[in-house]
Amino acid sequence: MKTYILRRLLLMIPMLLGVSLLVFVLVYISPGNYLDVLKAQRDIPAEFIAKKERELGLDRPWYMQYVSWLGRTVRGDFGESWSYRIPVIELLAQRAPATLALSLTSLVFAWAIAVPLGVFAAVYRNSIFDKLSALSAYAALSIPEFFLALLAVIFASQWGGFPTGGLSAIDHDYLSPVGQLWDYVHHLILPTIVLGIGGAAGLMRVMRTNMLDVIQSDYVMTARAKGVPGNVIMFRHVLRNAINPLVTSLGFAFSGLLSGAVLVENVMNYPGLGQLIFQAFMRKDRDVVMAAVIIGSSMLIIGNLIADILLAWVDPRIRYDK
Amino acid sequence: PRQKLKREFPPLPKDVDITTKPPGRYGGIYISVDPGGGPNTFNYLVAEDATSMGAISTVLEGLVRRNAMTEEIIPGLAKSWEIGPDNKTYTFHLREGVKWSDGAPFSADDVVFTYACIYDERFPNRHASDYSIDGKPFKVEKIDDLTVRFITPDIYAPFLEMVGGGSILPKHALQKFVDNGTLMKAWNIGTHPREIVSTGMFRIASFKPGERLVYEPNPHYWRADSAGQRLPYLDLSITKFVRDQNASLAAFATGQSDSENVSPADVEWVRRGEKAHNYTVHERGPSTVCNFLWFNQNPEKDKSGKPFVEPYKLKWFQDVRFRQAVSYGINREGIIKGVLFGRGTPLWGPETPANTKWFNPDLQKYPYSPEQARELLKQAGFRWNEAGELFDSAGNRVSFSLNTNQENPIRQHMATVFKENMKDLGIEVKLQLLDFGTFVKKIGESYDYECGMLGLTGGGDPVGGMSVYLSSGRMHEWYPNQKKPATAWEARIDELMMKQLKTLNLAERKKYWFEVQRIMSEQLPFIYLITPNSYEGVKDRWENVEIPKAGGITWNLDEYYLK
Amino acid sequence: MPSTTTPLLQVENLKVHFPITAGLLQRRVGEVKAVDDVSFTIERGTTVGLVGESGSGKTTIGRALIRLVNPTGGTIRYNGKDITFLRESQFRPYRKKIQIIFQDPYNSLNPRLTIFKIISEALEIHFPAMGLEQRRARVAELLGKVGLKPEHMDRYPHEFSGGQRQRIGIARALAVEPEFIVCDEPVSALDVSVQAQIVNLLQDLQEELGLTYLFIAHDLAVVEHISDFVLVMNQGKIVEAATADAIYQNPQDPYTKRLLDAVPKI
Amino acid sequence: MTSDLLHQILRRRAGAFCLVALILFYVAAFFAPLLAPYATSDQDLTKTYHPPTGVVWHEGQLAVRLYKLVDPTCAKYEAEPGQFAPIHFWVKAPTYHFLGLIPVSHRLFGVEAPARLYLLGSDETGRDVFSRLLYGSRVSLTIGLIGILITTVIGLTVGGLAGYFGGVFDSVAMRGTELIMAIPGLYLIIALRAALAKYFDDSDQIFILIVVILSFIGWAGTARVIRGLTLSLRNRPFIYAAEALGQGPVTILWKHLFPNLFSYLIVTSMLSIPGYILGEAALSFLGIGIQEPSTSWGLMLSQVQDLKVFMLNFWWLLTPGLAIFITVILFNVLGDVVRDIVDPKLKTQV
Amino acid sequence: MTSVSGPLLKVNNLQVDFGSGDTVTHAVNDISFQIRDGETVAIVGESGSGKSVTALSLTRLLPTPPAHYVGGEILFNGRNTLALSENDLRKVRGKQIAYIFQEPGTSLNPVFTIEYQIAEAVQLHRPEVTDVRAEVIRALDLVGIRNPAQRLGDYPYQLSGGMQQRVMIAMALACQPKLLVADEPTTALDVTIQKQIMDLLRDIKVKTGMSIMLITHNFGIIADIADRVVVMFRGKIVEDGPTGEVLRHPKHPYTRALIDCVPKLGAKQRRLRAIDHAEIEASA
Ligand SMILES: Nc1ncnc2c1ncn2[C@@H]1O[C@H](COP(=O)(O)OP(=O)(O)OP(=O)(O)O)[C@@H](O)[C@H]1O
Ligand SMILES: Nc1ncnc2c1ncn2[C@@H]1O[C@H](COP(=O)(O)OP(=O)(O)OP(=O)(O)O)[C@@H](O)[C@H]1O
Ligand SMILES: [Mg+2]
Ligand SMILES: [Mg+2]
Repeated sequence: MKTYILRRLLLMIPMLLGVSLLVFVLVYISPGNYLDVLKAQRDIPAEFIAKKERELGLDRPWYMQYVSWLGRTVRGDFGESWSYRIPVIELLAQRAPATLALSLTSLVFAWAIAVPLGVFAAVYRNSIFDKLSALSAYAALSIPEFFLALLAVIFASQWGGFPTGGLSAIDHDYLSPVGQLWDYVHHLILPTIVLGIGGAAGLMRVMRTNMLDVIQSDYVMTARAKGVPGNVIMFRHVLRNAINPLVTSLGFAFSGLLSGAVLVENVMNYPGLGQLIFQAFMRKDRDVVMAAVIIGSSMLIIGNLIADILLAWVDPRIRYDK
Repeated sequence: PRQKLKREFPPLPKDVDITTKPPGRYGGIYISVDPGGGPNTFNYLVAEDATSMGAISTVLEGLVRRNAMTEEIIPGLAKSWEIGPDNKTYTFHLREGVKWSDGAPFSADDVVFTYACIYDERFPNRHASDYSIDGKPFKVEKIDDLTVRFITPDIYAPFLEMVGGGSILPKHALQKFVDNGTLMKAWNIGTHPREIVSTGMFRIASFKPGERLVYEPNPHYWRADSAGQRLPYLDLSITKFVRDQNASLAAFATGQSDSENVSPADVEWVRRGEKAHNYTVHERGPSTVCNFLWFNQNPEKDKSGKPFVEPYKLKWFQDVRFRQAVSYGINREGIIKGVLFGRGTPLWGPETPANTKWFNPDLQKYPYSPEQARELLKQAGFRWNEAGELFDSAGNRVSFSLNTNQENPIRQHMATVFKENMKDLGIEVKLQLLDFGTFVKKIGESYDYECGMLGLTGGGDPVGGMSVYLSSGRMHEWYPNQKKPATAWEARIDELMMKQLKTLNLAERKKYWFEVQRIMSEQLPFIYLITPNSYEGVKDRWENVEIPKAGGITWNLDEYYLK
Repeated sequence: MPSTTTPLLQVENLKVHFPITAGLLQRRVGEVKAVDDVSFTIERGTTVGLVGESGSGKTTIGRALIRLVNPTGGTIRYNGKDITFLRESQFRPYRKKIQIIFQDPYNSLNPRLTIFKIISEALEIHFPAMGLEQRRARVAELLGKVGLKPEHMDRYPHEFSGGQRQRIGIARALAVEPEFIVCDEPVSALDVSVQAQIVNLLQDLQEELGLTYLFIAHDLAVVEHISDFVLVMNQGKIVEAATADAIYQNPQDPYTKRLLDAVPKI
Repeated sequence: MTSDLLHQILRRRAGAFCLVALILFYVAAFFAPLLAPYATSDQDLTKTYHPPTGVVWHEGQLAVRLYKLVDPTCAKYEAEPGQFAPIHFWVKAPTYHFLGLIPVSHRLFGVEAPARLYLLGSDETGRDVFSRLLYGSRVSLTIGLIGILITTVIGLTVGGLAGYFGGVFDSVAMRGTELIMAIPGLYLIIALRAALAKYFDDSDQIFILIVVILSFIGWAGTARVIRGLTLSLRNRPFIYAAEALGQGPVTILWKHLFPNLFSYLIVTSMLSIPGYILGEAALSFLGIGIQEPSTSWGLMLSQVQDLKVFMLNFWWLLTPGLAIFITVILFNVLGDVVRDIVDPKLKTQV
Repeated sequence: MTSVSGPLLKVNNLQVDFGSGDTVTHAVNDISFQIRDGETVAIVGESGSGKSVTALSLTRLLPTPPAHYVGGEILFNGRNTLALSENDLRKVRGKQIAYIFQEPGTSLNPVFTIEYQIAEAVQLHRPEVTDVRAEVIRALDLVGIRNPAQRLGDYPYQLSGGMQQRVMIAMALACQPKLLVADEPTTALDVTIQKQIMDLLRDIKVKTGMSIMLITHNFGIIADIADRVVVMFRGKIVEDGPTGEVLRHPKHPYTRALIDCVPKLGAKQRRLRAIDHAEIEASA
């Protein structure tokens, strides 16, 4: 396993090279560049645009740009955001904590409701509870995220109790440390729910199905024969066998921890990385895009690796080294 | 538990500017919302977007200011100025005793420093070309500590507004960045707010990227009321940044913020909350957004020798009767009534009525009239078949595709209505909604499109439109970058545009610009559509709210106080 | 072409080791020498019995022979040809010749397939010319041979008793018409009557078709009955190898002796 | 086998109901040009945000109420008492080429202009929401099915083989999926769009392209999950048994692994249907989805993410959401039924 | 707590069906038998005759559907387990009646170590044990697993068939039940281990008075350990009596035929005897 992990980590290097090259080319061939917005303004003279183009190196062929980008990046310098004029790393670091917090809470939220609900839906198959939970799951899946966010905003503004968005209250700086913490949490609740619900719905149904597949196994009968209490059977003996696809998807979820959720962040005015990166995509702020891609890919690869390790852990029959 | 905000009151400067308004009371927090998503930078030379510019101009005053209501130029950091007889020399007399927010004195050195930075080759920035004529920079000289002189290489009509209003940078704070060549990196969004010194009514108290910007009063601000109270009255001014209008609108409608731009379709329901939450939705009249479409009249060929536009189609597009027919065929009133709940204004020329100073109301108009459109088409040699489809004299079906970008729902509706309206005339329009980058590339580089639709925020001085109206202009969309004007009327526009640039006489400038507007409305290279009206909801608790026709409503925020 | 004198199967110094791992990261902490340097041969048309303590490596040998586990070392010759490290595709032709009856009947039946599908799969692979009707007939015949009824064909594995499942496994192995069958405790879950029926069936087939068996079992009476030659395993090694008679009459190894002593009497 | 499945579905009440309802949906989608009173692009700028017209029995025939715009500033309509327009059946209308071939110049029902029949109200430009829903269902009902078909097939093959073979094959295949997941979809889409720009006039081609793009991005995740499940199944004795029979890997995948993954696959596929319906709308934002004035449920829904819809109670604009919801329920309940049918342990109990 | 009067287990007219309608199988058809305290009852019978189903029915372990408890009652300590609530049943399972299942390969949870699975039983039913691990090691040692301490971390798939079976046995014994239901507990075990296990069972029986319901095909074991034999044939009990009696003087033709079929070590037969079902039906 150690060699397996090592090999996977080593494989990261060509992977990242491949991804970066590919994305670089994609950014290049997709129409327009960072200067589009300037070009669309009527009072910007052409010479200034040309000057900017030279300054940003956009006038050179793409492979030259890539080589110089790569050279810099390998030395640990992710470059500078063109629109913010600060190092990309600083820019990302500014927003990362908020995004991380939101992603983590929504992930935990999704799992914390999906797994038990899925288990109970399987246990009480065809009961009213099962049907209701199925219906709500389908509803959650059918409502686009932005709509859910919008509903949350309406809810918050009409009924109060929750802030309509943002990361912290206006008087945040004047609160006690505990108050500040609570303030953050308070602002996290609605976005967490909005983000978590969609994911939870899918997870829950998958959980239910897999539970149904496993629930009839002979070893469940063994556990029952031993006199193991129902919940323990479900949440330990069955769950462990049924959780495989969820573990795999945890790997993807991990990769999303830092990329955030653009729609929800936008609607709920949550200043996270998702917003920033999306904006960078749209603005074609290249170095930000590239850094986001590199970080995202690394997270993905590592997330998948962790998922694979976990997979072998929850299911000892899985072996990678042949 | 909000701490009591403490304010210091250093002595007023000698040349303090006294407001004409009756004195008010201190206190209050003003919360506004900016849909731009927050500033990208606080660096005057770097800023390219409106939000950043707005934040910078709040803290960095110019030599002159503009009264948004009267559109007059009024004194700013300079208490007065003279224009030399050559119309190229401007001498500004700075206020005495003005200090930066950190207490450092403000002087002519700061002005000279600012322009040195702008013209510095190491720091390419957009102002450098704005503040040059034919590539030649202005001369900026310090006469004494409180006097500076500008000399322009040629007569430059919008000097006072454009240059005089430009921000002045603090030499004492920025010199070190100039010396080590990192000026472009200075004053970024990571910079500590205290380092960003101010000459404006506020200085920055705190900035949370993507979230909000908190301003606190500049203790050294150079304006006061007649009772000797230093402005502003506010304790804090907070700008929240949003990406999505819905949330901020919902917040405003439930009384959680002080002002909000309300779109026409939302006015009615937002007004329903006026009583309950003590705000008023003010109508500001037509907005400055100018929506128009145009046909690609570029007769040139691409690298492979293929014409940008099919020659037979180009023939239609170049025919003014065709363009006028199209304009008659568009149901502008319908769009306004249906889509905008009646809250919009049809447009006939480049300026919207919001630009009171430059708007020419006397243009050729094209009210919805399919009959007139058919008449014109008939005159131009077009024919209909029995199914009502339109053909040109050579027997080609009249059909073209309309390109626009997706972001704006109102524009999308205009596109579909246009399509339907043209169908009534027998013209087939295909819609292609593109992402912004692709669209910009099409209209600005590859020219491989037939018809485009765009919305531009206009307003301000006609000089801003040079690149649009000059036939050699980059944004002369229907046929950009012409070597020499393709038509007589384009040549005439070129001439008028140059003339208005080279005179300081407002009446004369107006005359030239009005004629340009008239030519545009007659020749219709751009077919103007509509502008939605603009509405601003403001809480009733503020005194001195003055809402101008165009521009931000908080231009005189320093005079706001709680009723 | 191998001469008729070469034994069908020659196993030399076969070793199969399994790693022992621990922890989340599965550190390798040791290994189980499941089969440790084992050699034997099986002549064509004979039955070799394999007995031994539970966990001594019998199943592992069986699995190694048909390449379900990869040997750690040694050689396996089938018909004189070294098949130890053939690639899966090269080994494919041997799949028809060598079959296995699994010790664990239920786990080796795909829970989602009907008995018909499970057995007819073998026919599809090795007798592609057969039509559906023919296959159904053949499956019914095979089921009959192992004492099941044709109407069981459309049931799923979980609907059978333990002994019935084991018989399905036997039917599947027989369906291929192999030359050599590794029988891993094929009759241990059967009542004595069905057991007799199966053993007789295997013997009949051997006589008719000249099949060769490696017969793993615990019931010494059955092993004695069916085997020409018996191997006794203990802790991964073969401790005694002799003809059936010799072993039962005159056991040499202490373990063999213990084994014989422990047989309960009615 | 399939007829058996069909039979089994029809034997269950929920299954039969869902199947019949879905078939009705598809038939309606297919015959949209006949059933819809108006074309997708038909506007009436004097009747924007018109509420659903009440259908009543009037003077011996079905008729719709007529409405008057009483407050244009908030699109408030009021029924005019005593004013009706009779609904006619098989009415003449502008010719439409059904399937691009057969000219159809009638609609199943309609009212005489200038009255308008808005069964589900009208939108911002006075287009009939009901008609648009019908036409939109053509895209929305097919996109999910084709999408999951493609993702499942690719995901199953790649993931299944990777899990089955393990080792180098696994490594290569999984790095491939990682590559696809790592590339930001947005850029991929924009780049593909640029590369395939010349096809963008034809709406059928756009549609296929959308499906392909969505599936291309979507299969990687499926493949990884399938691989995880396969890894776990791979070391089960019954797979050994199949190998011992000399079964080839692809057949093992298909005959042995697939049935064991079926529950998972059917449920996740059905669950991913709304993703496709809504994802298509996101593409149209980038100019490569279904474009105005053509329509789809996702597009209709994404166009009403607006507070006024709630505040002025234009509830009928949300009907595409309801349509999606109902479709999703139908597919998923059907999926559950099928799942139960193929589960041998549940099969014996009806 | 055991009633002095009645037997520990009394099964009356039990009937268990699978499926319904025209596809119904009567797996267990109207059987009655009883097991007294400390008694070992062997159940033999044809493969598929309903032995396992009977065993599983004792604590209602069969999933319903597809199984249906159509009739009869199962009195354990005087209480009808068929009528108990799932919760009360849970208290019976393991603690009172423990199982050794026929197919250890599927009856062990593949994702837990054997230590965990045995320890679970210990913790559930013997809270007084403080060193659970030591107890698990002891249990494994008792059933003859070599180096039990090193085997603790193994997963079921890493064990040989016989070892899995012994883990099942260890797990059942760790519960220290009143009644042990052993469904072919030694099929995968070689005779030495088999002997060891039987000795172990006998020991425990003597020490704790545990009753055993032993399902097996091995007449040697029956002779060795069983007090009474119940013979099943096609879902019915055809014979029930003391071991010696049944083995020596089988009454039912099936029993007779079955005993005749037992292969004997050293007996030189060319063919093993199998039962001719027609013959039995004729003579029964
Ligand atoms: N889930 C089920 N569905 C249908 N029939 C079943 C099911 N489980 C068992 N049976 C049938 O019930 C009968 C009795 O099975 P049981 O497992 O009790 O047999 P057994 O006596 O234990 O046999 P063996 O000695 O082979 O284990 C068998 O004919 C079997 O086919
Ligand atoms: N996949 C595996 N991983 C690790 N160890 C294994 C594996 N398979 C078998 N072993 C070990 O190899 C040894 C031999 O096992 P094998 O199954 O060959 O025994 P056996 O002789 O067939 O025993 P039985 O008669 O009980 O079936 C045992 O110690 C077992 O634990
Ligand atoms: Mg074995
Ligand atoms: Mg049994």
